Amino acid sequence: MINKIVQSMAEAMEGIKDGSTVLIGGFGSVGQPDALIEGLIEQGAKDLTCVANNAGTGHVGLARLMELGRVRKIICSFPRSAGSVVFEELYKAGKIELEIVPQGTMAERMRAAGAGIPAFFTATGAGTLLARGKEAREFDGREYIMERSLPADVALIEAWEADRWGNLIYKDSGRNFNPVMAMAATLTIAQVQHIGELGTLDPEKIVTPGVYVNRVLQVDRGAPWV
Amino acid sequence: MINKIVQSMAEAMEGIKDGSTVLIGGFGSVGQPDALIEGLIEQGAKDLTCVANNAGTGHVGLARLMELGRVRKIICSFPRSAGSVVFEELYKAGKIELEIVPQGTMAERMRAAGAGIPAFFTATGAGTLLARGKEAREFDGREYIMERSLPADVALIEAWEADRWGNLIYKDSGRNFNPVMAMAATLTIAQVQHIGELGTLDPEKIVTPGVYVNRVLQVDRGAPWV
Amino acid sequence: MQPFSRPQMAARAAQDIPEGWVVNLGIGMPTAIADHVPLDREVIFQSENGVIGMGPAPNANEANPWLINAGKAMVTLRPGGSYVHHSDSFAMIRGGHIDLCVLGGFEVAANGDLANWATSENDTAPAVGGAMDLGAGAKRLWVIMDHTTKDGRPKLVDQCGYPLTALGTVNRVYTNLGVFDVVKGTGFIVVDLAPGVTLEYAQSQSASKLHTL
Amino acid sequence: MQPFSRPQMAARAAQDIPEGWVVNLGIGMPTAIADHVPLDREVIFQSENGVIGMGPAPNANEANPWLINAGKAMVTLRPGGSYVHHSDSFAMIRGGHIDLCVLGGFEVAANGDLANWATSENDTAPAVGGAMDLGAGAKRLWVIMDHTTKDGRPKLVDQCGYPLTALGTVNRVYTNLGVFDVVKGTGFIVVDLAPGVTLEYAQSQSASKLHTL
Repeated sequence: MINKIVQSMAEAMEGIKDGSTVLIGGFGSVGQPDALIEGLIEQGAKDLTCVANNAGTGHVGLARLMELGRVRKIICSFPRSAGSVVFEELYKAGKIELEIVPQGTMAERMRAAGAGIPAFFTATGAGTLLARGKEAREFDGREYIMERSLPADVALIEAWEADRWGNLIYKDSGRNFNPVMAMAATLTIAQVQHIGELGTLDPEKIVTPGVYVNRVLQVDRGAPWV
Repeated sequence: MINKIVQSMAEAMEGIKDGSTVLIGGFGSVGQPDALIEGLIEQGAKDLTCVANNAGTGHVGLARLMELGRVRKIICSFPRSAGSVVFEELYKAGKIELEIVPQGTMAERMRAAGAGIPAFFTATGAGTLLARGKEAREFDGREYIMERSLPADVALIEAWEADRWGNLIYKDSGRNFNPVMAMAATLTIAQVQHIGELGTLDPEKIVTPGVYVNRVLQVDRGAPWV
Repeated sequence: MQPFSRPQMAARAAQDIPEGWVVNLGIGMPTAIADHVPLDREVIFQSENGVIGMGPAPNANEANPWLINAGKAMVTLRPGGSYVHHSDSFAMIRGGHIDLCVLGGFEVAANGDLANWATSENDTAPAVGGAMDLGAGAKRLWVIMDHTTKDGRPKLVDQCGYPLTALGTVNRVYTNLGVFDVVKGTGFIVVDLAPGVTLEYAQSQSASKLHTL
Repeated sequence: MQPFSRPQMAARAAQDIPEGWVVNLGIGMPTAIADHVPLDREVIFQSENGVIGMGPAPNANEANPWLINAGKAMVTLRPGGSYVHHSDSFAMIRGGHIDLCVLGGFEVAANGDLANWATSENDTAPAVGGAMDLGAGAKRLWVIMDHTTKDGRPKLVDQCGYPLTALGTVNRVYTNLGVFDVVKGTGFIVVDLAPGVTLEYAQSQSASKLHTL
């Protein structure tokens, strides 16, 4: 019997190694795997490259992980949200590396990693500072730049409901980066509030087939807390 | 009020020009827009480039369109299905051009067209006859070939249910090429068996947002006939 | 002279959005435009985080923290709305399926260049978000911004001084002084001026020629 | 000597598929493998047309023409199954998420090359379908085929004569004579032989060295 549901946070986090690239889902607090980030803080892996839309806020979650000196590099589209105090301080002090990626390019680079595409061309960023060091090329009279895929060791994501095969259903705007991150990582760990018996999730509503999911942990409260 | 539902086949087919590239959805008979293909036959556009998984069977639908001499070129992954007699004959006589594309590359080239990606790299076909004339390039020690996007003028697709915004829900394996074709064409025309009031389609089940759909025609029987 | 107030600027832009367009509004001033589009004029508002067909902010009793826009504010979903994931959302944006994107701006140049993400080449950690995707991908790009900086420096320019967001894609600019089309080969063309604002005054506040038709 | 029958070949391959694998079976002989995997050993069968978690062919009274596999035959969906569109289906295939693909073959070479789509360089309209995507993308590629052609020509070869489908990706071959691993730098290694089939006989039917461990 396939059973991807794990019973403890320790089991969920097992084997995450120092030096890993870790994708962290969510957009704002929606679909952000708060419990799993706490679990990663507890687990202890360090020298991480984290990929998330923002660079953390306050002193919890991703910001806390950075504050503990566990993040070597962050790849994100929007490092300076209100409250990104930890990032700002570490960055000024030269203690964290930053790669800024346009939001759509970031999503597409992960989708590419999941889809076996090592590189693709996009008009986004062509001719801007973010094109520096990237191959530029003209197609049909327009300039594009080549972007590489962004594969990862681990994805921490949040969904609404799962079954033991790891199929995932999301809620409202809770999809955001989660389904593409699930595709891009070798080890995808999902936190969900609800677990349904196999066969009870509507096949037409499953956005992430269990094929992309390795472990599912049920948590009492998801993000945002409702 | 946005209303993409058209009342007649003539209205659905209006403006399709000679020389168009036409995407035709479906895999086997499932999700194949039989009524719209008949409509295109009736409409009269010629010198077409058709993109479909197969090269038509029997003497109906796409095969009929070819038999009438209206198809200049076919782009497909599997031209020789049982019953592709019309294609075979035209091809032997040098009366139709053929571009064979691996099935996944074909889908991805259309998705790329819809996603603003003019070209991408794939391992599929690298080192084979189908790599001839294509740029090859190594990434991380493996050889890939560059594939161009496949945009189109028109997509004829089939879905199960639509609303007046053009949102589409599919049935079972009826998705196949339809959602990517909807993204890749300038003019996307969908045939559906069912039309629901705006707001009655479950937002979590809408696979093709109406943004990608220009016209919806309700038909009595879809493909396959049930 | 009665320069447009911010709500007036938003209302002016809203007035120019026809029914049926798919529209993405940037964070800040652009977001306010939606409030000036009457609900019976069906405009499909899309948000980068995968919401298609957003409606107004919810009443207190229908608040749903799982449904937010790109500015992280709670919104509603209109009948006909749907959800996609981030890659599908940006496929829609980058693939040219958004009829209109409205962004804020630091500078707009006569050739349609937009600078709105970084204030200096030396700012090593600017936040780009989805601006470059939207700037390069939308069918039409409008910018809504004050005509000058707080210290009076013109924001309509011959060439952007700030790092670029997108090249040659701005079609129109809404400012407190008026509405200006950006036309390839010509530059800024005056479409409308705020009540009492003269062409001479608007020109004096601009660092690029304002043309009239 | 009792060479494997086709059902025996399929059963032998099925036996080697562990619970939990995501498996894509090519049209023809490979498809038959699924019938030999007991339903209580949960194997997730994926089909190119976007079906994940296929079950057996339906009874007459549950026949659903909207639910077919890549061979266009009606199938069922197991509890836990789901649907994706073609691009998402091939993202799964090409992105390395399929644990195993089993295809038919014209020839398999000692270096893992597979030829199974075109019988000649001059065949200008061969049908490739999803074979190249599967051949390049799956984590493991097994081939199930007769050991020789109908006229007795070996299909295990040092180098493929037919046009290639995929380069260096075949891991294992199931034939009527036995089971052979394909190992980089070594070539074919005998895993198993059909009852009464000697290594000498199998070698005589092969155009590449059969190694034993």
